[in-house]
Amino acid sequence: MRMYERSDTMLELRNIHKKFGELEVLKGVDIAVEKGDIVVILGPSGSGKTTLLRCINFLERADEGSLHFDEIQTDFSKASKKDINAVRKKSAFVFQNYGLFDNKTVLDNVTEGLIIGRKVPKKEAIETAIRALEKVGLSDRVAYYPSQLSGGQQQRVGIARALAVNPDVILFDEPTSALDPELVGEVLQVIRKLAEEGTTMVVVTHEMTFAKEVANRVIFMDQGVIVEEGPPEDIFGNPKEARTREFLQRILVRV
Amino acid sequence: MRMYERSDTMLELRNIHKKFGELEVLKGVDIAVEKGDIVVILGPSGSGKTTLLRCINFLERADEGSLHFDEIQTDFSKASKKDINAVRKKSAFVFQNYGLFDNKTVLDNVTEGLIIGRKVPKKEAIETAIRALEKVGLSDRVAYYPSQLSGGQQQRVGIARALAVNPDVILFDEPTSALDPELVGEVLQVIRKLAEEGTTMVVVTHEMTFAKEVANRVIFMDQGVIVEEGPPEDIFGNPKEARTREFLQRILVRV
Amino acid sequence: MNRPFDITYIWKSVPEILSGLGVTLQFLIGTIVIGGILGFLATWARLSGPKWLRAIVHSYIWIIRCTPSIVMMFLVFYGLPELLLGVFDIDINSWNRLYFVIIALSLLFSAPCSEIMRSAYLAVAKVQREAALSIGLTEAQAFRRIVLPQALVSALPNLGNSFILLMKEGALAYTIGIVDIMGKGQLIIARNFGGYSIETYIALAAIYWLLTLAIEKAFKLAEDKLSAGKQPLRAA
Amino acid sequence: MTIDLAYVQEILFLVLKGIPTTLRLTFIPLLIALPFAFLIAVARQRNIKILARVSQIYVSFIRGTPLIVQILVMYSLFPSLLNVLVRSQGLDYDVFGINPIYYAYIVFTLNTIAILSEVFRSALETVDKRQLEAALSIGLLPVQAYSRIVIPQALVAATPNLCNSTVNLLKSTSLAFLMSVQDITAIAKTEAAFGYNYLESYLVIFIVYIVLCSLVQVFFQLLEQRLSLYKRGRTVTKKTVMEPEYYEDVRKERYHAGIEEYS
Amino acid sequence: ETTSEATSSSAAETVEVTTVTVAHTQSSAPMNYVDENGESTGYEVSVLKAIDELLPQYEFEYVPTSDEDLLIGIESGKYDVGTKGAWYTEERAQKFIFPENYIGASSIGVLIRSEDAAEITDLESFAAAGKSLVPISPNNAQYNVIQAFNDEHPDTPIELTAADVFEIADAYTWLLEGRYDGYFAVKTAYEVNVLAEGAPYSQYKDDFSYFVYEALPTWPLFNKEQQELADAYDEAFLQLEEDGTIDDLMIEFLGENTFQYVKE
Ligand SMILES: Nc1ncnc2c1ncn2[C@@H]1O[C@H](COP(=O)(O)OP(=O)(O)OP(=O)(O)O)[C@@H](O)[C@H]1O
Ligand SMILES: Nc1ncnc2c1ncn2[C@@H]1O[C@H](COP(=O)(O)OP(=O)(O)OP(=O)(O)O)[C@@H](O)[C@H]1O
Ligand SMILES: [Mg+2]
Ligand SMILES: [Mg+2]
Repeated sequence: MRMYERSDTMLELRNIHKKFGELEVLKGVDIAVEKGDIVVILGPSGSGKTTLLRCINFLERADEGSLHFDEIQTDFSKASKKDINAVRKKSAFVFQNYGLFDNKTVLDNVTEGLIIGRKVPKKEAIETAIRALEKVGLSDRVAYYPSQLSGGQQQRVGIARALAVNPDVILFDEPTSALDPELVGEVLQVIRKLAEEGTTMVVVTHEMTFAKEVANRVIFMDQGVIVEEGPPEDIFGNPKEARTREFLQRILVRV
Repeated sequence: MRMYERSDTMLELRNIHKKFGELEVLKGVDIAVEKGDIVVILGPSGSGKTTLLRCINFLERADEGSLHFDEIQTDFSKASKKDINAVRKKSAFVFQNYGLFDNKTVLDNVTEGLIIGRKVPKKEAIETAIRALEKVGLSDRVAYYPSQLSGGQQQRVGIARALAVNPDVILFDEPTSALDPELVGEVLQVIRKLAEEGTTMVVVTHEMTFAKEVANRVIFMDQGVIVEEGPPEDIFGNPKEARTREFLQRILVRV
Repeated sequence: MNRPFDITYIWKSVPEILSGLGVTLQFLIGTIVIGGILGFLATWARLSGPKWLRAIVHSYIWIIRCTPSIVMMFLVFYGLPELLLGVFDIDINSWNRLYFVIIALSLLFSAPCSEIMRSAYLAVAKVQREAALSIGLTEAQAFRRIVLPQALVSALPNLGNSFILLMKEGALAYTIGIVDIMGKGQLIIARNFGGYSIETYIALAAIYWLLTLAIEKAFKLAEDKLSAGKQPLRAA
Repeated sequence: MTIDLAYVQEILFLVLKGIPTTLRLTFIPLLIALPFAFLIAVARQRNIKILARVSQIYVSFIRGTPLIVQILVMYSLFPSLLNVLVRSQGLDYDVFGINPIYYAYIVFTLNTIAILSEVFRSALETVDKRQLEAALSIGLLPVQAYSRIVIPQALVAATPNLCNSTVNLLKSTSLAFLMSVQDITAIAKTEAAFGYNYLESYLVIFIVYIVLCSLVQVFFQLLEQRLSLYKRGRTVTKKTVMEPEYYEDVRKERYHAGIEEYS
Repeated sequence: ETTSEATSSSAAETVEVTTVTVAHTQSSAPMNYVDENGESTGYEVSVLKAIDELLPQYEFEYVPTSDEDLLIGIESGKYDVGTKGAWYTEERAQKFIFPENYIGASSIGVLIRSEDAAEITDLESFAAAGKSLVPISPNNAQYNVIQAFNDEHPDTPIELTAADVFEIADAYTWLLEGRYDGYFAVKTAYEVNVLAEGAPYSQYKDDFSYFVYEALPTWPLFNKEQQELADAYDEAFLQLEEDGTIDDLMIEFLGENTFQYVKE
């Protein structure tokens, strides 16, 4: 377990509520993430993990709650266009379903955020993009379209796309679900290295090994609330809540 | 490790070749699967696993090779519409990307293959569907559309949809990638039970635990060819090929 | 059949018909530009404008789609100058009639055009826009770079329909005395007291078909370019 | 310039008689065209060799030639040809007695097929290939996969364009007057000619088209709402979550049959 | 006197010149049409041109357009006067000023097959034989003639079909193949399409026969405000009739003076 130097809070959510129709998916969630932290969110299917990440990036508008993101401080009900754009500029999202641009090649998928979003000169953007693609082992697929890639390849392009824009915060939604164990290990290395360089990361994952090895804080969610949180050794070694224990038990038995 | 009574060959592929443009993705693959077998296919990302499954179901037309499926015996280059329909009627596919019908509710996704594909009376179909959905823990989401489901929920609907039609062969493409370990365990139970009832299954997965616990034969693929195959205890315990060892090593270190 | 047919007349009528080509192209291009912009603004307003604006735009599209083109032509040709004169004291009676044709056609074109754009926009998967936003593109950039090119793929065939229909709207121009290629053809036939009408119409049809083929070719190129990376819906 | 309201009323009543003709001229070609247009769209989309090529030429030709020319061919030349044929067969059929509305049907149908085939082609572009694959994989035949999965999804994008085409067709049926068919425009124009009450006539035509086109638009709007339900995802209420009717029915019956194994 | 002023060109500069917008239909040869060079011409237009020459206080500007636009335009004042081969009705007289003198006469003749010529010599015999007529546009004077005929002969009406006729010579073929029995044709059209040397239907000239029924007077229509202009027209027209200009123009465009067929 590593401890990175902590400066101050990078990302803080207070009392997030989100309903879809009558269904309350997030029921008052609080999270605070320090700069350089790797926070892993665990929880059963449908517990609201993806919705939470989407709210941070304003892809979903939370009904209630406040957000503090670097210098930006706002209320979800009031957030202005400017705030939203600022948050998005400083963060990147790796989608559970990859979400690649269907009409762009692998390379263009990665350079898009650089050239258009951040006005990086084209040549430099391509270099950065290729470096990011190399990190995930895909530099031989630059000219392919997403529809010509295997599941794991698409997922890795999604990761490379997020890395390339060098954001302050990366939100990962199950970034290794389609990857074979070899690649999971590689992505894990990449994430660790990013953290060392000061990038803050929130990772939703079902891979316990991944969680154990990479997180410096683990949050366990169920049914729209945070059941328990703490350093991984506490959560995995000595969970306090019955629900957490139950969830972990089944895994530990199997692994 | 279980051994089920074996009657005869359920599915046999000979010398499958498949090119996308210049890229040869399958370079002569042979597989034979007995009735009631659970064959697990392992392999790094991009090795051709998905393509192989797609060829079996004629979603991709192999360039070369022959297929033997129950009584159907045909050549890929020659397969008639009738053969193709027959193969599809007897099999089901669980997609890596879930592939739910966007315009149908969860329940309708599952009943579709029964009512329309197999002319099961509506009431009976609904009962079957609900039973299948209960097996994957989703009977409370029957009226939702896929766009309203979490990733794991979508994946489970995909599984339920395949189970419901009660096919002779189910082709699973990473059926647990979006599932938390609790659910992985449950799906594993379901698959085991199906095998006992005589359903043949081919499972592509990256979950080694899953492979170890459920397979009675493991195939390791790389770069479009089968590198090694055998019972799981051989493959995991005593791999013969260097490539297999290398692949497994990294995992075993981590798990 | 005892129908006289003089094949050489087809050739003979071509030069005069072609002298109307300039008018046809002018109102075609003018309408596509102005009507296209109007349609685009209407789409934008309907999809992301404030509620009151959406209601207004919706009614606008609704009414325009109900309006027969001849009625629109007269509303613009007679109503608009009155309106501008009465309200703003601007006299546009001396304008070139072609402008009135372009205005009338632009209004008529804007409504279906906006519906084409709306349906195409809605057909692009939500996640495409989201992904673009998540890597720091603004809404406008996400739209222009990611959503629009994909939406165009499905909009193009419908736009093609509209452009071709528009090109043939010469009859409308003819009602206020603007003579495009169709008008030229009719003048020729009238001068011949109906004689050689089949020959003249064959020449007309051939010219229109050639223009259509050119439009189709351009659309095909655009479609091929924009649908890069898209997997056609083809059963294996 | 004044509008004579009494006269407007008078024409309006006369014009109402033309509505059935206008509706027939719109909906008969539309209904006939739908399946053919769809077949052409599929053929072109899937690039079925000869069929795709032939349909492409057809679409281009029909779209590319002025309607008035097609009317000339269909109304003027075609019956003469037919007459010669009938005579040469020694038949005694009065070709010229055929109601010209049939020629109008043919012209409008041919045009509608061409236009709608492009509407459908573009709509098919919007459906993800995986949807078709999923349908095939659970044992639906290609026809079933199209009719149950692909078409309903394609229709969402097609509806606004179908509405455009229908409204356009409705308005362009007035050209049938060239073939002496008495639709609403024909009646209004004939009335207007006597006293030169063109303003009143066009006002009446406008009113009638507003009503007819509005009905068409309402229909397509409702259709679009219904078809795109799945996209917006209907609002989830307690009721839809907890007790969708069909689910409840099955549960109840199971309960009564004493086989309630799941609670 | 105005007339003397108008004719003497020396007085022209003392008169303030008013521009008059004259609308005319663009595709109703021989009465009004546009020639190869885009110039307005035809019998009625030519008469108006001649009148313009007699009226120094007016300067005529010609606008070729459609029937509908012409009527709406004159009524609304966009055009001061227009000519489209319009015939007189009470209803129309309420909307427009009809001058005292009609400008021309549209001769209505019927083209029939020669084989019927013995039996049919006028509309009455045509009607009695139960013959059918090629559809007519309600915009056309001929439509009115048949309506009037039917009103007078309620027992043997001629079947009258309205159609938005587009100008095509196919009616000749229709007669030959028996689709219809009679075609209301302007005489000039018949001459140009059938009788003339090298005409498209000249090889069938023996199969047709033509009789004139009557000529229907046609008027230019003036905007309600343009009484003064209408008066000036009347005066000038009489002058032209006197000096033979009208007759010359009739011969030039219509082949004969059709006023002779006008029934009072
Ligand atoms: N648009 C929507 N309308 C209605 N319900 C929705 C919608 N989106 C999500 N939900 C519901 O919200 C709940 C939480 O979804 P979410 O995607 O956040 O789960 P998750 O924790 O990411 O699960 P998984 O691990 O399976 O991806 C689910 O029960 C889902 O059905
Ligand atoms: N339509 C296509 N055109 C070109 N190349 C393709 C196409 N589809 C797949 N490929 C290539 O084929 C190879 C095998 O793909 P496949 O999807 O079978 O891999 P996989 O073994 O399933 O990988 P993963 O575990 O990542 O899902 C990949 O390298 C991919 O880039
Ligand atoms: Mg999720
Ligand atoms: Mg795969």
